[in-house]
Amino acid sequence: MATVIPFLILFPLVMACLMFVIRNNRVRGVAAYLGSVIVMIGVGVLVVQWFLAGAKPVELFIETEVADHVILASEIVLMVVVTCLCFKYKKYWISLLSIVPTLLIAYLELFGPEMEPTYHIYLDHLSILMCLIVGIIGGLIVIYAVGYMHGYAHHHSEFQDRRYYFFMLLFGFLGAMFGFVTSSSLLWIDLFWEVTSIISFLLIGYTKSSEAITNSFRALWMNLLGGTALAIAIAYYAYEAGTVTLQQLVFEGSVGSNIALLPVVLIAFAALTKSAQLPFSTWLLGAMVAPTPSSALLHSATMVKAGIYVLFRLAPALSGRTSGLMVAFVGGFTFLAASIMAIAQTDAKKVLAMSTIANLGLMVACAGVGTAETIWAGIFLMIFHAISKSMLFQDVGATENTLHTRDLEAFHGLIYRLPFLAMVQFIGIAGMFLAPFGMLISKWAALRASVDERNILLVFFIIFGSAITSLYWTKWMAKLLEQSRAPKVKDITKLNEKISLGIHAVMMIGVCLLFPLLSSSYVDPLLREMFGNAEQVLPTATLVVLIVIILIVFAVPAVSMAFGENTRTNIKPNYMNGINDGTDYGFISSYGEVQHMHVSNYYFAHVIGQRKLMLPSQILSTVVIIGMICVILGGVL
Amino acid sequence: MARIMRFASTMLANLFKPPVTTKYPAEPIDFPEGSRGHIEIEIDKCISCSLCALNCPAGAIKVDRVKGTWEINRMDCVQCGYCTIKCPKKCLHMMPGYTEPEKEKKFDLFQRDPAVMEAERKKKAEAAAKAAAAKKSLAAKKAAEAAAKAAESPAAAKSEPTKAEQKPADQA
Amino acid sequence: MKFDTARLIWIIGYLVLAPFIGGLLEGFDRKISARMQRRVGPPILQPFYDVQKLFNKQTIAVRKTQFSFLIAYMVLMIFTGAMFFGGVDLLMCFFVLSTAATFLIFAASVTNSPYSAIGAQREMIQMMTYEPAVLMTAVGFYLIRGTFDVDRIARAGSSAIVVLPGFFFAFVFILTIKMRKSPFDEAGSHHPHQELVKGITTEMGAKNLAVYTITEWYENVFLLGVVGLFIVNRNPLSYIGAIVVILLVYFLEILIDNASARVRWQTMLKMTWGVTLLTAGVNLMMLMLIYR
Amino acid sequence: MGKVKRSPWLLHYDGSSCNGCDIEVLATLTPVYDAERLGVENTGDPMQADILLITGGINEQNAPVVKQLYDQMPRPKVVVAVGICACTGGIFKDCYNIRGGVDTTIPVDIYVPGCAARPQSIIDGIIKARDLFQKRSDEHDEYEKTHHGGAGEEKING
Amino acid sequence: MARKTVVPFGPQHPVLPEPIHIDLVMEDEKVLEAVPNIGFIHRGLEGLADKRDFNELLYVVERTCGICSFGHGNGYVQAVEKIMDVEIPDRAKFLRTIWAEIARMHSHLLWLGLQADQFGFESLFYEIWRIREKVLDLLELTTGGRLIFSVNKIGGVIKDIGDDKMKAILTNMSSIEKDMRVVQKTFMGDYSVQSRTKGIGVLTKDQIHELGAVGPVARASGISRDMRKLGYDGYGMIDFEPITSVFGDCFARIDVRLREVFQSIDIIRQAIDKIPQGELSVNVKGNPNGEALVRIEQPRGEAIYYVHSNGTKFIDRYRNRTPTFANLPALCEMLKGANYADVGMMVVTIDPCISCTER
Amino acid sequence: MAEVIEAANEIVEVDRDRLLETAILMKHQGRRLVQAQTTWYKKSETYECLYTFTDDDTYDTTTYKVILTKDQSVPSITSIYPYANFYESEMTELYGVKIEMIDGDYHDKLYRIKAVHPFGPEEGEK
Ligand code: SF4
Ligand code: SF4
Ligand code: SF4
Ligand code: SF4
Ligand code: SF4
Ligand code: SF4
Ligand code: SF4
Ligand code: SF4
Repeated sequence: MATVIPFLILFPLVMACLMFVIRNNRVRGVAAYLGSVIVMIGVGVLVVQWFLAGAKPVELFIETEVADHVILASEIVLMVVVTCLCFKYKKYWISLLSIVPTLLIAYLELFGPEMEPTYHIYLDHLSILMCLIVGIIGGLIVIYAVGYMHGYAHHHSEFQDRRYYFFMLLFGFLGAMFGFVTSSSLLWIDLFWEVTSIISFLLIGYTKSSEAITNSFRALWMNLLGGTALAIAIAYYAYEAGTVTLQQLVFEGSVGSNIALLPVVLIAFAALTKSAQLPFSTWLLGAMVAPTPSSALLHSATMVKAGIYVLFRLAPALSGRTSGLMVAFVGGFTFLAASIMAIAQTDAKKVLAMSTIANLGLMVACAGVGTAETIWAGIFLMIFHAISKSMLFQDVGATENTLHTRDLEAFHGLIYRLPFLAMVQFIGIAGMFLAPFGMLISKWAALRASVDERNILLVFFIIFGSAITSLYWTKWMAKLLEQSRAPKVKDITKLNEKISLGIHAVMMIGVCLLFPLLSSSYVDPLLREMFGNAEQVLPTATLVVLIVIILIVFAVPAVSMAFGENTRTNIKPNYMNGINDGTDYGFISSYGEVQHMHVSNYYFAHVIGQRKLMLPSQILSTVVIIGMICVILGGVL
Repeated sequence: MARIMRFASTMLANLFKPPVTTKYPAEPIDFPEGSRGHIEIEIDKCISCSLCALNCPAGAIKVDRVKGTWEINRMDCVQCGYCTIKCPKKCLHMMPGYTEPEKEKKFDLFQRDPAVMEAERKKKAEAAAKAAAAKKSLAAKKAAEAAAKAAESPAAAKSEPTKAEQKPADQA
Repeated sequence: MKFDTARLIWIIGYLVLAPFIGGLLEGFDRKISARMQRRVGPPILQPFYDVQKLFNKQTIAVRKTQFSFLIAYMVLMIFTGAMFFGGVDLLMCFFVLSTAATFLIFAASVTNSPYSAIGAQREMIQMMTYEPAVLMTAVGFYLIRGTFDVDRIARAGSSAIVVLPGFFFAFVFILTIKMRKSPFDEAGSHHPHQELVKGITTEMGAKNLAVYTITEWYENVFLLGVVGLFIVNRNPLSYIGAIVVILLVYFLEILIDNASARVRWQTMLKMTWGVTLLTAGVNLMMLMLIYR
Repeated sequence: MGKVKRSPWLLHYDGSSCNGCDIEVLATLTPVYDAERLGVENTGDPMQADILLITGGINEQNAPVVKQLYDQMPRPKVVVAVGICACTGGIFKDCYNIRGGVDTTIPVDIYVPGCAARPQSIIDGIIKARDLFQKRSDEHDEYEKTHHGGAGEEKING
Repeated sequence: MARKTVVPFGPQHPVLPEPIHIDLVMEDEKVLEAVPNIGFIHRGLEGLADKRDFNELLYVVERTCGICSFGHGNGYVQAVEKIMDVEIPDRAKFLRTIWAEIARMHSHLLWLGLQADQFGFESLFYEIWRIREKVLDLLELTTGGRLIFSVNKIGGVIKDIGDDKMKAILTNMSSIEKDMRVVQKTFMGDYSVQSRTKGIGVLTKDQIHELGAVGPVARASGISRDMRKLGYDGYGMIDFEPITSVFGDCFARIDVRLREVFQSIDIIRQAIDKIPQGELSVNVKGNPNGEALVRIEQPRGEAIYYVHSNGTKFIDRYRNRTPTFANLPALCEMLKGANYADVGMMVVTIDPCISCTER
Repeated sequence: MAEVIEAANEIVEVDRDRLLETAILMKHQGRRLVQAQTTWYKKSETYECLYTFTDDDTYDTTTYKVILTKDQSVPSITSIYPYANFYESEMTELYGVKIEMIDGDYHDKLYRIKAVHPFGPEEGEK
């Protein structure tokens, strides 16, 4: 393990450089395939090794003199890069958000108190899970990206083709992510944190259009703000406690030590920015201008989960405290508000983004409550969300390449026009909210846990939020199924994209089927690790029922469709008040012409659109956050 | 002020009142006097003058002067009653009771008594002969007028009503 | 999960009897409505005649897939009921219920018909409207009984309605939506002469409509079963009480149906969420204080 | 083979009537005449209807509408022409825009005369129509039996 | 990509028995634009003036519409009488008034029922139509026809109402009045009804004026205009004031029509009280020659009858402009920005009668 | 005794050039357009177009009559009374009057009849 982890961190960096160097698209593509396969194998090896070692928490790298220096140097390099870019685009004040924390960390490292030597890498169930998500989904997305970016460069000739740069960032990101989830030292975490923020920033600005640049700087300052909070927390904690180990912090927090109070709040705050919780949700929406693979990878499947990961880690320290309440409130509220706003979105990617924010909110809320039950729910939310969102993003990207639009209304009757992509979308959406799939079970558990915790606000948030969630998903699915006259389009999705999508779909269904196994053999130990003891969350009876539902949901339409083929059915035209144009697709309008029939979904953009609701929700959540922090500070100081 | 379910008390009260539904078709309809249902003809009074047919706004009546028939298309008559006003002999009557729904269009044909018609024709012929004979004389003209007047009224009075025949609809 | 015979009997009872009970209830509904309107009304068995007629008609459809979705809707609906009467997790029942409803929406959406599609959109809004109250009901039971299991809830010492009056009210309130009764009959437009023609069922004819109707019967029996769950307890006598309450509730629904106009869906949404928060929400808050 | 006559569902279309017959059709459903006694339901949706009740004659613009509504109804079905206008064109048959009665466009099974047709008369018409409906249903069953198991779909029938 | 849906409304639509077609351009459920199309019921009956003499034409005119059949006949004979300079007997005038008001009650009750049915209040609809049957019974009793009476003729009327029938009318009026009070309470006081009608389809006084709307639609917006005040038939001898409301929404229109039902009852009572004995008609000789334009107040508002004749028995031109034709622009204006759920309400609220609109 | 409103009701001939002017005057006086119609008189071979305006307070009504030959056209008053478009569309579709610049014209698709100008000088099938 001691070799695999550095390999996982460094190999992608090497790949990144390689990507930058290779300017031949074909060669780079092959290299990218190889790289991602190797990353996946690496993760596999890590997991196997860890299991062979007994699947127990592992602590590594006590002495890391050299690495620490490298880390410090990298931080400063990053600072310089960010500052230069800020000056180039005349966003001077943002550079402060980079300079201040970096200098703070540098000062801490060079002149700060002597810290007792501890491990820097920590591997437990949670980190392994994160590694798996990053490795497998990340690898698949890279494979997908090779095909996707080909089409993208072709369609968007108005932008400079900088694929080498794009792949460099993707691989760089993978390395940083591995570093992030395995590190235990807060200093290391801080660096990787900053790296992911900046890569995200660069990817958002990939097209260099003015919109992209505005959005990327918005993402940058919000993430850097979180980074600043993180740096302050580290410095404070280092001075107060003389250590910068996350595990130590969590332990102290969970026993209620006063020293840990402030750092925990600040780190939680940082996590909220990273997970795009209100009031910081806008950056994630803006991030949708980036090419789809980066949306899939960074902005839904992995990077935003870094915040969740940190919160899960902090959960024992949050549970039952004001800080936990704050986090739970912000999460729950984000879940509700983002769900409402998702209804009004017509852009498929924006719907996905809103739903991502909403689901992250739910996970944040789970972490905020911080009991074994909610973490169980949160973990499953994370797994299902990662798979299905990555799948949906990729699918929407591929659909966009074929249809040249990602307006939901253009997805009318997609199931007849692009059967494969529509089917995958269908599975992905079903995974997000339909009964047998995991998201729903997680909601079930989250609801139960919040009742157990007597957190009435959260109960309301979940109940109303999930009611609303079903609206926009059902709407989308219905749109796919609607009958359409539009001609069948040629599916230009590349094989590699299809492979990635197919594996995702199989994973989705697989995880559903293996759900009970996963729960008992992996998540329960994880919870035991975190909370000492944890009983089984899901009763067996419910599990059995679940399996039956899965069978029904898949079998019945298939069987009845097979039967349907053999019955003689009279096909009648639609009901249109008796004035069809002779087909299902149009009618004679008032002016005596044929009017094409296209039934649009409901969006209510003027009532509950982002424009209307975003500002009030931001204000409300800001007030809550500031208020709660004041209360906590009042307790500390 | 607005109240929820304002109508509920009426509904509950209605529950204990008998329904107002008529029993039709189990019980016959009670038409009020003067109800406009269908046209009946006293065929023996008819003089085949065709005034009804000419004035019927729906064109439902056919009168054949030669055959002495009076025919009504039941599915054309709008029960306006104008023919009853126009008929000089007042032999058309608007009666209660509607024409039954049918699978075919329904025509009712009435035949005047041939004997009466014969008599009438004879009289007419006589009158015409007389008229022709006295064409140039003023007195003869007056006499012819008197004869024609006489021909109208007693002709129908004596004859038996002819049985109505149903003419099968032709729907080619 | 222990599969004792009692559960099996309940399940089989539901599978076999529900359509008859549902159909009969609808027959009574139509008869009582007619009498309220001072009409004679159709025979009690009219709903069965109608379904029989529908099965005897030529198979028609706008799209063949519609039938598949309707069958899925029916099977899931029946399964929901079977789960409920089989005594498993109540919250799961409700989740499956909404999955079933989703299939209904698909069945309506596969056509290109404006009315059917608008009906489907409205159905989604309806789902969104009643879902909180439904989930709330499950939460209420969980709070006082510590379990979602219908079986265990039904074997409690006292009737749940004693401590859950607010939840009961909220559930009866949304029953109007689920049963497609007048003030909230948004998606279906059960009585014709309204803007939606037949709403979600516009494109269903003959067998499709028959399947839909039978499924509605299953659904109604399930929903009334949930109403009964508020009443029943360990005492067998309570089952008689439950039947009485169910009939009362059903009568109340008929009365509401007949004594109110069909409101706009915006009004429905506001009213229902308001009522849910005010009754079930307040009830929940109080319970949380008590059951610390 | 069921007793389908107990559940005749109506579709009412106003061809070009003067409203007189329309409102009588409606009155037939209201408390005093209450056609629902006979199992009648006024659906407003051709897919669900068994009996097509047309009031008023056919003009240039509504002829295709009537034809289409008729086509959309599943077999077995019965057409009832209510009112003089629907039977023959009545008082308006000389109007330049009137083709004549309903039978100029689709086959009519029952003619209900009257201007306006009385509710009782319409009830008579419905009773006649549902007997016919039963007869056609039996024939339809025979047809289904003899043509059983055929795969594929019939095209929109004319 | 378009988020707009164009929904066809009519010709076969259950909301309205009559065929009218409107293209509704909608976003979500909000109507952005409404384009009407008429002609499904156009017969061209004005052209029959060439084929039916001026007496026969009366029966055609009465069948312009089965709801205000009496009004059409009345307007037409008034126009011809005006050309021929005929003054009809007072008894005939009062009889025409009584029939016109009973017909107005039947029409308003019909409309109230449809309106209730439109917002899904089926029981109220049935209740009103149950009451309406009493009115129809009266009509059949006095004229012989339930909807189309054919009692007018040029120069007077052809039927009398005997004293016993007058009494029957009075007793029936009392029972109708009692039943209608319950209906009025429900319409005016029920929450669900108000939630559907208040503030829906508002037209201000100025808008009404700009759009040329007539009848209860105009009166509900505060325009006190009622052609009966011109004193045709027996109205010159009867006390009444036009009924108005100020809100101009669907609720106000229901209110106005409800109160007009009671007003009709009142007018009928006054007329029965004041009716003189005398002849039913005067003898009219010759053919009309000249032109005249007559305005009368039908249940749906002001209707115009124009007759141009040339001294033969076939008149040159018969024309009527019916209230719905004048109210259609108001409907289109109302529909813009409306909620789809309210489209039916709005279509019904002008009490549309397409049959006479398209003739 | 109830008061009866004595209102004027007259028919006045007006030259077709002065139609718009008259309409503007009517609008100025706050009058409402009651109806517009036309007739083709075979005998005199002329169209007679009638425009009726009424005052809603006094009930005074004036009908202006414009006489046209078959080929003469008349300006549309839709710019002054927008809702006249139904009347004018009807006039063109059924009678074949030439009306210039109708705002919101249905272009002979208002009634969608098969006949061409059935009441006009030359009839025919489409
Ligand atoms: S639609 Fe796509 S492929 Fe076609 S030109 Fe535009 S960008 Fe290129
Ligand atoms: S299809 Fe459109 S969005 Fe997709 S890559 Fe091409 S241009 Fe861009
Ligand atoms: S009642 Fe009228 S329609 Fe019937 S035959 Fe007499 S005149 Fe003709
Ligand atoms: S008008 Fe009278 S007499 Fe003359 S043909 Fe007709 S029914 Fe006979
Ligand atoms: S034929 Fe003439 S009378 Fe008959 S419905 Fe048509 S328009 Fe009306
Ligand atoms: S038959 Fe008479 S009442 Fe019926 S539509 Fe024709 S004219 Fe009107
Ligand atoms: S369908 Fe309804 S709205 Fe239409 S006429 Fe019949 S009752 Fe009236
Ligand atoms: S407006 Fe016309 S169609 Fe309607 S009732 Fe009056 S006259 Fe009849």
